[in-house]
Amino acid sequence: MPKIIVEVMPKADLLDPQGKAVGNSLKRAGHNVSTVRIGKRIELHFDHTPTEADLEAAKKAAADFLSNGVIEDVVAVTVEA
Amino acid sequence: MPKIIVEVMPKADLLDPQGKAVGNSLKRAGHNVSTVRIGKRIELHFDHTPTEADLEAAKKAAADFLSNGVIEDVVAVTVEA
Amino acid sequence: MSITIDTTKEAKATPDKHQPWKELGLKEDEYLEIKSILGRRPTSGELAMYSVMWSEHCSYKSSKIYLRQFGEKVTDEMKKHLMVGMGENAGVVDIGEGWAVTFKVESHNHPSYIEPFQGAATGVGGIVRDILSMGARPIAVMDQLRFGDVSNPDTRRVVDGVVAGISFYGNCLGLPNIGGETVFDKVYQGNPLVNALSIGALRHEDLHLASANNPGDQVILFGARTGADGIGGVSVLASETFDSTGPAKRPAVQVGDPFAEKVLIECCLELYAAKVVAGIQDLGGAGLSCATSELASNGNAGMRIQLKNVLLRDDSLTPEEILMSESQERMMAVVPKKDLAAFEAIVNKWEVEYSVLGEVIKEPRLYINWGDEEIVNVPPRSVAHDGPVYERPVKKPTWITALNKDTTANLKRAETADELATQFVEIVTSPNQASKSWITDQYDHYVGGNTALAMPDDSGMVRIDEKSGLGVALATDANGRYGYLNPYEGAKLALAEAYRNVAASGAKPLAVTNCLNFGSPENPEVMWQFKEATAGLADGCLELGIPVTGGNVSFYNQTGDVAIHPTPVVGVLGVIDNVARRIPSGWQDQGHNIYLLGETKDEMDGSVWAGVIHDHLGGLPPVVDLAKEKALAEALNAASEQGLLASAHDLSEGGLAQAVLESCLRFGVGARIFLNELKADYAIDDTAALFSESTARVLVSVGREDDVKFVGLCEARGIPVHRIGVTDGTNLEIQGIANWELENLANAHANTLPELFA
Amino acid sequence: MKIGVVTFPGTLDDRDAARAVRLAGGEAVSLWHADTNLHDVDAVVLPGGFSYGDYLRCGAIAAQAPVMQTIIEKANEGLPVLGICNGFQVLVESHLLPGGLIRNEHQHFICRDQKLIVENVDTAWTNQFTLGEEITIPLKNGEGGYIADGETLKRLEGEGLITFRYSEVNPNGSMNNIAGLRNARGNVVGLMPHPEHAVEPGFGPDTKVAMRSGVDGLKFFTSVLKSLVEA
Ligand SMILES: Nc1ncnc2c1ncn2[C@@H]1O[C@H](COP(=O)(O)OP(=O)(O)O)[C@@H](O)[C@H]1O
Ligand SMILES: [Mg+2]
Repeated sequence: MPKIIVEVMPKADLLDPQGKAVGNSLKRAGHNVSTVRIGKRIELHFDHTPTEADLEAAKKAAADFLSNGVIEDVVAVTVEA
Repeated sequence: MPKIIVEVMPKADLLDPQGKAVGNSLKRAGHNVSTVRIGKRIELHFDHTPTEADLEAAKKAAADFLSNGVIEDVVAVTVEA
Repeated sequence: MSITIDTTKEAKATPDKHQPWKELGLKEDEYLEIKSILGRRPTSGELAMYSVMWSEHCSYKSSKIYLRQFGEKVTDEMKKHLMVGMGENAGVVDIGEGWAVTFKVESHNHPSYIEPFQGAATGVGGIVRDILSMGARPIAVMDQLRFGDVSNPDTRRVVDGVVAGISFYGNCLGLPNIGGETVFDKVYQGNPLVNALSIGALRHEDLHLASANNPGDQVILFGARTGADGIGGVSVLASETFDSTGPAKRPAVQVGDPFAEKVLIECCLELYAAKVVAGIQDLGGAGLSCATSELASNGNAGMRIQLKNVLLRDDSLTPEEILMSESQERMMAVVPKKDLAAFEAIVNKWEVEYSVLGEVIKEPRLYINWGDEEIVNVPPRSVAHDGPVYERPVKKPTWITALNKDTTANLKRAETADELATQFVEIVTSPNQASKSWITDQYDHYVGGNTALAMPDDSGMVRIDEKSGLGVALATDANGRYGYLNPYEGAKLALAEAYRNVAASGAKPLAVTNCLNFGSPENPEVMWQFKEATAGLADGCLELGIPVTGGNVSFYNQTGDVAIHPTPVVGVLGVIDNVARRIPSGWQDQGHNIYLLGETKDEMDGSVWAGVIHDHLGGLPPVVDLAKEKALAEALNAASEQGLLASAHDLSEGGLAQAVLESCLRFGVGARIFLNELKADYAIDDTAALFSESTARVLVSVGREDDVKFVGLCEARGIPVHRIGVTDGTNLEIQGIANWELENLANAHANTLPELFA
Repeated sequence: MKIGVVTFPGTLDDRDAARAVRLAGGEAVSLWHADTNLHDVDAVVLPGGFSYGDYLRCGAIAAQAPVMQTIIEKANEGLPVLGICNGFQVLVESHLLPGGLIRNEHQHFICRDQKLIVENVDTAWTNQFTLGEEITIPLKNGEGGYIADGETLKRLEGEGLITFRYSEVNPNGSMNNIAGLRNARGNVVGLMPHPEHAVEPGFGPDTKVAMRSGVDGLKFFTSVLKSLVEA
């Protein structure tokens, strides 16, 4: 069944302590990453194929409830097969 | 600059208390979701356009370190523009 | 991206260039003053520095003239234990055996309303760095919280975020949370108060100060990298009301990383032990602007700083933004050149990043360059210490007379036993009187292995010396309702209650800190409340003989024209020679006698009873008599030293009813209470006996074998003492009124907050 | 007997664990995360805290530390290792113990005096307890929910590897009330609650006898000393 995926990341300007710790660890292990940022992938499952209305509702929930606009950005809300 | 995105989700048959709590809230607010699951979206940034080798290394890190195979699945490791 | 740099050269060349001083929160006369100090217009970097450092939050410009009395109304005796007084990052108190402690409470109110989790978390982080910068190992934290009405939907957002933020940051630092306050009142709806307190311990010889005075010493910034966090935070968040339009493109909030701070703490302690740090300052509000100017100003010296050496998280930051950034988990050290290698070895061990920004110079001038360009050239004192001082207009509110006349005299009192019993339950299960364990269970109070008392006991107590058992106790209090009725008495009442809490735990009160939460200083009526409260606190401290060692002022806690109640949070620190003799706040054994110490009067104005039962606030708060508080504290201390007390619990909000219930619930031991003699002796009714909030009272339990001795001790000291019951069984019986199974009361008391917020 | 206590960046209860070792009569040796050398210790404690901020997954970054590579190797050869809270999470992330630890079911950090049933006394760290004994030690965690797949749970139950179970209250939603586990050999034990906070009268959990007088945690440390003497 297709589902809706909401992706939320910490705002680019703000410290992401988790990403920092993981980035340092990857660098110690020899990876040549410059920065790591860690956000959320939220899967909304439905009993039916999500409709346009479900997607609209998800976008609203993503902005109002699933993310905190003061410190996070919603980077995508998409339907995934 | 393109980056590598690693997406990790809790295993489908295991408990996801955070997803459950968010799912209940959404339902209370009138959304008709059936289940919510919350995983991670990990962005690996580079100083250069990531190479095939970087992607291979990321896939390995995703499996060994960025996820814990006992409780999580890596659902995707992709290069994103 | 290229940045246009405003240099001192440019400033001289373009004297009339328009500058956004107003947007940065400066007043016109302040801007003109800056021009006259510099003999030219400031560069944009200088303007940024002056604007944050001269903000209310950093300069105390409206409060300074009143805070002075904390340093003036003191006797030599009071100063005896004071190693560092007001003005430093935190005061330092000698507690004997070569040990000293430093403690302070600070507000993070506005940021916690905007982003409760991070606001509260960084509030804890900030106060802990203050303590660390004195050379002390932080050993505990406390939190003083005021939220809006429980029925307002926004309250939940704030409560959830704030409690989780404090829990996250404090737990992750490994600092036990040993107490605090939680109050709900609609006056805090748009202005929740989030105050955080930290205490640290140090050996006398480890004292460090924020001072740079040796030319040639290296100025080093270490810890987290500098990013765009909280830029403008100081002026926009902490000093202006919310409707002001500040520069909003950069984030107004800061994000905390307790892990980075924990590492920074261990790293700093190792640096201190290696004696490689000549001066140290934490970076809090106003970031680098504050740290550089204060270090130089405190040392009567200057500095040459290369701003390009600051390690950045984000290369797009302008020099002004770097100067103002409030990125967390950073410290600035002044290190003699000869010690640089040792310094580097230690920070490298902890994988803490650092960079040398410049050096100390003899000339009392702060020069900051951006590459080859000079962007700041100022006298550091003018930035850090000689900011504006206001004597703001003060006006006694006209409404206060009517308010004080509107007493509880005509409120209906319970007439039957059933009514009293119902009121009893209603009061003890109301959100402010109910158990706070839903909150405090989210805080680690075990970490460190030295916590001798924590919630729900009257004060938090930690052992400092593992061999001798030497320890300290801390309690904080404030009652905004009392403060509203009479700010002078309100402040004294807060002091008296915190003092009594410390004494009840067996410790000897020694010193005071405070966080003064008020509305807008530009409102003369608020300024009057502030003036009264500070006078009350200073007078009270003088009377009790314990000095104020430091504190914090938070103004602009108001929404539109409506200010919060004056909420002066007062923290009292006590010392105890051996924590093994601490006293719990509840009865532990069956068959002990229960005594009420102190005098009960019919004082219902401002009480919980008036608030919960009648939604009433008017009249005058209970009379505070500090001589009596002192005598009571001395009696408790003597009794505790002789091991006579099985428990002691102070009476405060909710009166005897609340104290009896809490004493029962502490260890699940019941009691039979009789009020007849008390009522007869003081000519009061049941309502007053149960719910009056008369001060200078403590409820104790005493084993039969110590009875005679204990009563004798009280009588000899002139402390009124009434036997009002005996510990017994698993019920709470108040004779003639009610008989409850404790378990039922316990559940009701415990469930209020989870039912609202879980 | 020398018991190593590991400090990672972000470890919090290392000093408490060292105190517990001393109170039990052992010598505590501090081990640094970046050091592969175990300095000849006879056993190792991985204490509680938030190693590396608990970022990514609790214990995941610490499991990569140099000191852990030696500990994993030696543990497989029989070195007694106790993982407390974050230390338990490190053991799980190091695959010395099975399963995983996730966010508490109620989503909050919780600090409480927790009752446990001792389910297994044939390990280096539990031999001083009696089977079925109820003990009280502090619990404090945000991510203490034990999970494992059905197969693993079956194996844990079948082989008797569950060492402690929560009693009366399951504080974090752990499957089968699991509070602590052992490996097959019995030298590696991990649990979420904190025995090192119940070792000194005056600073432990309340008991019926007196406030803060609970010292049930001491037996973990006397157990390992005993097993070392007998080994
Ligand atoms: N926000 C909080 N954080 C920590 N401890 C708290 C908090 N709120 C209340 N407490 C604790 O709960 C107990 C009861 O609080 P309270 O009734 O306000 O005490 P008191 O009346 O003695 O000042 C005290 O031990 C206090 O320290
Ligand atoms: Mg009290």
